[in-house]
Amino acid sequence: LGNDDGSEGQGNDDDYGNPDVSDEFVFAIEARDDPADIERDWEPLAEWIESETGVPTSIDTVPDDGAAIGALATGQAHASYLSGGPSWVGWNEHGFETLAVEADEDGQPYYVAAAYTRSDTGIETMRDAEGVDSAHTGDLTGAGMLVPTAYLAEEGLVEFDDDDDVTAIHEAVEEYFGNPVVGGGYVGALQALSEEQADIAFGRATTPEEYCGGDDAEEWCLDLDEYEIVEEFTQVPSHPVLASLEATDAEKELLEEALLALNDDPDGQEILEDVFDVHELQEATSEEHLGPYGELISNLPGIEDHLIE
Amino acid sequence: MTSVSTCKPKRCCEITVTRSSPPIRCRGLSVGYNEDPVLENLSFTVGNGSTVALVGRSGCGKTTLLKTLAGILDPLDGEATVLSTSLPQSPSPGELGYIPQSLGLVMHETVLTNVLHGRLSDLGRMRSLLGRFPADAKTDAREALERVGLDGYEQSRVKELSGGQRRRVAIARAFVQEPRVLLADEMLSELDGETAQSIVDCLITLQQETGMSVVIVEHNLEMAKDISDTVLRLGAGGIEDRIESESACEPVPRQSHE
Amino acid sequence: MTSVSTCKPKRCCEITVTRSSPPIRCRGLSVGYNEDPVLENLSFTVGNGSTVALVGRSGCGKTTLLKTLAGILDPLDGEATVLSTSLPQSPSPGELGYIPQSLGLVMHETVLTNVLHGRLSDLGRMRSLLGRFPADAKTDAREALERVGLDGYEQSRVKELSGGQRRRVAIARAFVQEPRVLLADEMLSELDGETAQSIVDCLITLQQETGMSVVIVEHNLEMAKDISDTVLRLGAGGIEDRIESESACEPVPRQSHE
Amino acid sequence: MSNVDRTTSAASFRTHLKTFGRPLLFILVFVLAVWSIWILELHQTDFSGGADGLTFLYGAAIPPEMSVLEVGLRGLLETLYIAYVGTLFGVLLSLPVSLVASRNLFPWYLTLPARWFLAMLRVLPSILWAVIFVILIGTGPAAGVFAITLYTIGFIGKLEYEAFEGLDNEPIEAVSSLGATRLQVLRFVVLPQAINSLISQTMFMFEYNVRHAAAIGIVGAGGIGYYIMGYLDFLQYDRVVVLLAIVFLTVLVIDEFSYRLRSFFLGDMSTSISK
Amino acid sequence: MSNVDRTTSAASFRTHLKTFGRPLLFILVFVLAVWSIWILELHQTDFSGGADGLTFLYGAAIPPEMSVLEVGLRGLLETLYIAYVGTLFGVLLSLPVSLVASRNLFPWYLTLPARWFLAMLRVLPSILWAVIFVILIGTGPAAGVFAITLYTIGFIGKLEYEAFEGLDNEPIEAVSSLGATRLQVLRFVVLPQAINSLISQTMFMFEYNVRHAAAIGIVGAGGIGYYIMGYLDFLQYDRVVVLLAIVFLTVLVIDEFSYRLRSFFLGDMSTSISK
Ligand SMILES: Nc1ncnc2c1ncn2[C@@H]1O[C@H](COP(=O)(O)OP(=O)(O)OP(=O)(O)O)[C@@H](O)[C@H]1O
Ligand SMILES: Nc1ncnc2c1ncn2[C@@H]1O[C@H](COP(=O)(O)OP(=O)(O)OP(=O)(O)O)[C@@H](O)[C@H]1O
Ligand SMILES: [Mg+2]
Ligand SMILES: [Mg+2]
Repeated sequence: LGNDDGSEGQGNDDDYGNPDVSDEFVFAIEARDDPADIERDWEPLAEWIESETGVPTSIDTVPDDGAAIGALATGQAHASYLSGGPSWVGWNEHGFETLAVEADEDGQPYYVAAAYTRSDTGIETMRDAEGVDSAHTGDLTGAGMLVPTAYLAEEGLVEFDDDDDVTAIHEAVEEYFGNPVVGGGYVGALQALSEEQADIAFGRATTPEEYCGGDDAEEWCLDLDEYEIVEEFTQVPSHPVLASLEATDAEKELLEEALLALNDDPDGQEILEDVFDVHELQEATSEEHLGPYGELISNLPGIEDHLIE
Repeated sequence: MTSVSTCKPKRCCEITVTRSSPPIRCRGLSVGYNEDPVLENLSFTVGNGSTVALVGRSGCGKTTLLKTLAGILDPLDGEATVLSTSLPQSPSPGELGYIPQSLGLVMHETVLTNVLHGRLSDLGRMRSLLGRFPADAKTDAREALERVGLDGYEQSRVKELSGGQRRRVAIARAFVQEPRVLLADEMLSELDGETAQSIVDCLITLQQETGMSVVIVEHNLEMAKDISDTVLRLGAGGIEDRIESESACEPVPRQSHE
Repeated sequence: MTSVSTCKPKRCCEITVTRSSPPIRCRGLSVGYNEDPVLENLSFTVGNGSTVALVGRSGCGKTTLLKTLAGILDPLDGEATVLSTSLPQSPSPGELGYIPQSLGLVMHETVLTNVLHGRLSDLGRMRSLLGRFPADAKTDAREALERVGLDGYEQSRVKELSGGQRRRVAIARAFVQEPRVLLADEMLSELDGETAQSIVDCLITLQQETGMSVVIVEHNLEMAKDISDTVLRLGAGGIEDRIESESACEPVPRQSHE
Repeated sequence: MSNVDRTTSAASFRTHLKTFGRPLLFILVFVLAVWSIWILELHQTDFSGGADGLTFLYGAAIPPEMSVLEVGLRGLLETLYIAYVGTLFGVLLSLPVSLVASRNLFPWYLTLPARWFLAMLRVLPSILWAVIFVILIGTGPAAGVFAITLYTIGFIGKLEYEAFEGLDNEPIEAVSSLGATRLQVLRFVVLPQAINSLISQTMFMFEYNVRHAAAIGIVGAGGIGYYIMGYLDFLQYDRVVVLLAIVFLTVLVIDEFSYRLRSFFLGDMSTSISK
Repeated sequence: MSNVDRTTSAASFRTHLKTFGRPLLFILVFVLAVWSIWILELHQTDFSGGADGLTFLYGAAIPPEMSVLEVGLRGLLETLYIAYVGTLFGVLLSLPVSLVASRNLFPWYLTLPARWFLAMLRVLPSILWAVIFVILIGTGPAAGVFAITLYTIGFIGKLEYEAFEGLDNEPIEAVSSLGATRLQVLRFVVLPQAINSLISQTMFMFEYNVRHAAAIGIVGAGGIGYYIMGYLDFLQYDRVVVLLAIVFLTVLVIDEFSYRLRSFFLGDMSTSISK
């Protein structure tokens, strides 16, 4: 796609008119980790990329991962920003390249998936959690369901009735735990635990601190010392920005530069905080960033045969 | 299609009447749709056991008047009393019978079911919900169907009948009701002469048996004069002419309804 | 409601006929529903410009026969030719007119629209899709409405008309069509004597003007004899009786249609 | 009273609109469409990626992965049970409400609250009904059945009262003038007259509940909808295709059944032009 | 031919069923219901948590968080645009298909494929339609409009052909015997006769598309459905309640509008018993 109206000369590093670069960048975004994501204003990011690359940019929020990944695979979008789970599925299926990944204050491009409980429950290991009411961030979510189930399977605590079927995961959860509460994201699981609808919750190791640590703690929050980690399962990849298969090298380069430039600019820092809610963006390849996640959940039914392909 | 002459009418004799107040009395009645009067300032009474025939050009308002008397339309002005109830209130259930010009049958239901609709006032709330009619209502309905020459059609759907047969279903629905007042709107149209006569015979028999009062709309003037005590000719927005029929007999007050 | 006498019939003179083959010829025709014959082995012809009246008891099969001739029902047995087309094929559009006993009007559409349905054969595919009728069809429709005494009702919904008025809409729909064969099923029922007479006058005028052939179902035997050349009495599953009417005149072959 | 006033003013309004009403309405609909298309920038839609997209979809779904057939049939059975009970309860409960909501049968002070009630039931997304019932009675098929029951009431109740409002008045008025109570008119005239719509809508709703089984799936990984949604999440379109084919066949069977049932109640429905 | 055969055998079947048919049917429906309830173990449902659950829901939703009002209204507007165009396109395209699918209007070799086509459109979940159109034409409102258009065709097409099949045959047969072509009968008799159903179903579909805005939300964080689904995911019922209230009012407006529109085409619809 070239530019045909020939209006040039807006900025100095202006690639508008380069035959290898589309005349519009489209980001397909599906990020719902936090209630704040719902009304999140993506416009500053679009403006930033536009000013950095000189290519008009639009950011379309898509509430379904499948649509985002499909758009990326067919070139309807140039880049996507999804959470680690669906990103891994997309990469695994289509081999998308990673442009940048989120990292926290310590420069870690992952977070730790964990099980935590209230100190009054007496649960110390995952073995103790059998038959206990549980809180999951959502159905088939990474840290909330897939990772703990993979852990249980690895430890031999659950077995899958049907090796070929993703829904067996849900069934295994139903079987192992008492009355699973599913949904609500990280906060939802934390709240369910705090309000004693569940006695074990899954999410990030940092979840209690994130939502109940600051001054803006929710009223249902318990004191921080009343939450206890039961098990730190593994590192789960943070949200990556993936590039479309159809994107040209020139485009990928432009986008990558624009994204990484956020780190070194005060305005960029603000965008990182307001839009991505992270400390910085890092360079990484899909293999490095998403690969380990796949290894972890590869023993889950319905997912395995995709890895083999 | 065979035995339509189940009714043996005895004309002009012993029409017995219980009450003195006329079943229908209109004074200055205006009828019409949406505040537009079709007929204005109508005054007439229908005595106990007597028959009034309405005639008039097509579209003059005969049906409108009957619908008002039946409680379907509200009177626009004036007063009308039907069976001691003053419109727009309706008389007690089952006392008023109506054979609408447009029949008002449920087309894909059976003939028997439609006729039984004439006996809904027999049904309590529970039976209504279940849709079960008592046996005697069913017997009466079959009998009424026989009278109008439709025996054998009980289980047919009304929509699978001929025009004249459908009309006779509506007639049977009214007959099975044995109402105290019958409003019959062109009930003889679409019927051949013979069938029409047998229906008229039935009507008169019924009238003799029950002392029912009748308002009938009939285009055939001869027929109208024949069956009624009074013929009202409607037109130009009101009653144009009143013909007292000599052939009719005076209603005789009767002692008691057995 | 006023001027219904727009038609000035000249009875019994110069009925002109173009073709020699009779518009309707039935030989051994059986009609009925779902393989059950109602009338069997009917044989009759309707000549050019002549009128045949069907009479018979209610439910004997008059409507069934007309529906078969109109192409709505398939004949069960035998042969029937309508305008040189042998049933169950239908004759060329617009040549056959039908006034059904049950009217078949679209109730909540306007009178004018319903009458215009008689002129659908004038419309090409594009105009049909847009629903636009040519001006002359509209003029004719208004004229037909005037003839049946419904001027002023063009924009009324059919469901807001009286029974007789509705029937006249169906009549106007057939008249505006100027068909070569008209099947009229009880078109005079629900009409008062005067209106009925004016409709008959119109029918005869139209017949004189166009040489149209008519099959009419009519319960009033006098009326039937009066307007027809032949009266067929139907009953007992077939034709019971055939009355040649003396009052009718011989059709005279005409030269050309203007 | 005010009822009459309203009718009169409506009548005069209608007289004015009679000649211009329809064309005006069509123009309005058209202008609004153009305006919306403009706002949404639909005229600038780029169809150039379509061919690529189709190739992609074809590649993703074909050949179908037949191994899910068994799981799909099992899921279908569970879905049918839940949808059957939910639809049945929903339709039965919706009938009284929708009758009361019909403006040709009841006065406005009854129809309005009934309409509001149905609108309320309809407004809650089915997924929310499921959540609510999980909270009230716990996970398990019961929550699904109750969720379906409630949104079915709102959904079909609306279709029903609009069908009732479109009925021919003549039989209703005729039978009620004979002295039938309102209940009797409803039972003996309104319901039988509306039977085509009632059956059609009930079967449609049943079909909808079977198809819309995603919401059913939420209450336990039983129904076929759960599998469909699950495989969609993992982009396993070759499996989704098989599951959808099962639903497709079910829908065809329900459709045929709906026709048979209506013929049974209504008699022959064919006309001379269907040959 | 075979058509006649079918009719005859159906007729004799019906004669047999005439007396026993209805009770038998009701018994069947009832037995199936009991059977399903048994299988699903609905009779063992535990309602003891209900009161707690209600308290929880009340606490979660009340007091409503009014701050989302503005976002909700903005979302509603976007949703209305998309739903309007999608419904309009869908209804217009569905008409020809649903006419051809009506068994009282066309022979079986045309109705069957038309019915299959509509069933196919209906079977794909609306979310999948959205995925497909994002793949075909990209992210943005156009994908949503087309997704809505397609599932609307399948959805409303089915309701339409069942309404057509329930129409009074007399006018259809009368006008077609006058020599009208099939196209003319459809245009001048079938559509006008079905106008109550058509308007009712179109407005219902519009309402459905507005409510079911989850699928609409797919085209960008615009529609109100996006917000509802989003906040539902995070259990923020106090916000969801406000958004649903907005939808509720919209639904009421659409309902009133549907009634007005039908009165406009059909004339006065009130009866003597609605007083
Ligand atoms: N529903 C309606 N709304 C408005 N006007 C109506 C309605 N029904 C009938 N009318 C009008 O009221 C007048 C009287 O109609 P009505 O049905 O009472 O006539 P009728 O005397 O019974 O005629 P017919 O002998 O043809 O049945 C007619 O001019 C008709 O157009
Ligand atoms: N759709 C139908 N299906 C089956 N049988 C029918 C159907 N319509 C009419 N019949 C039956 O066919 C017979 C003839 O009906 P038809 O309508 O031809 O009578 P008709 O002579 O026109 O009577 P009328 O003078 O009452 O109109 C009747 O016995 C009737 O019950
Ligand atoms: Mg009348
Ligand atoms: Mg007849």
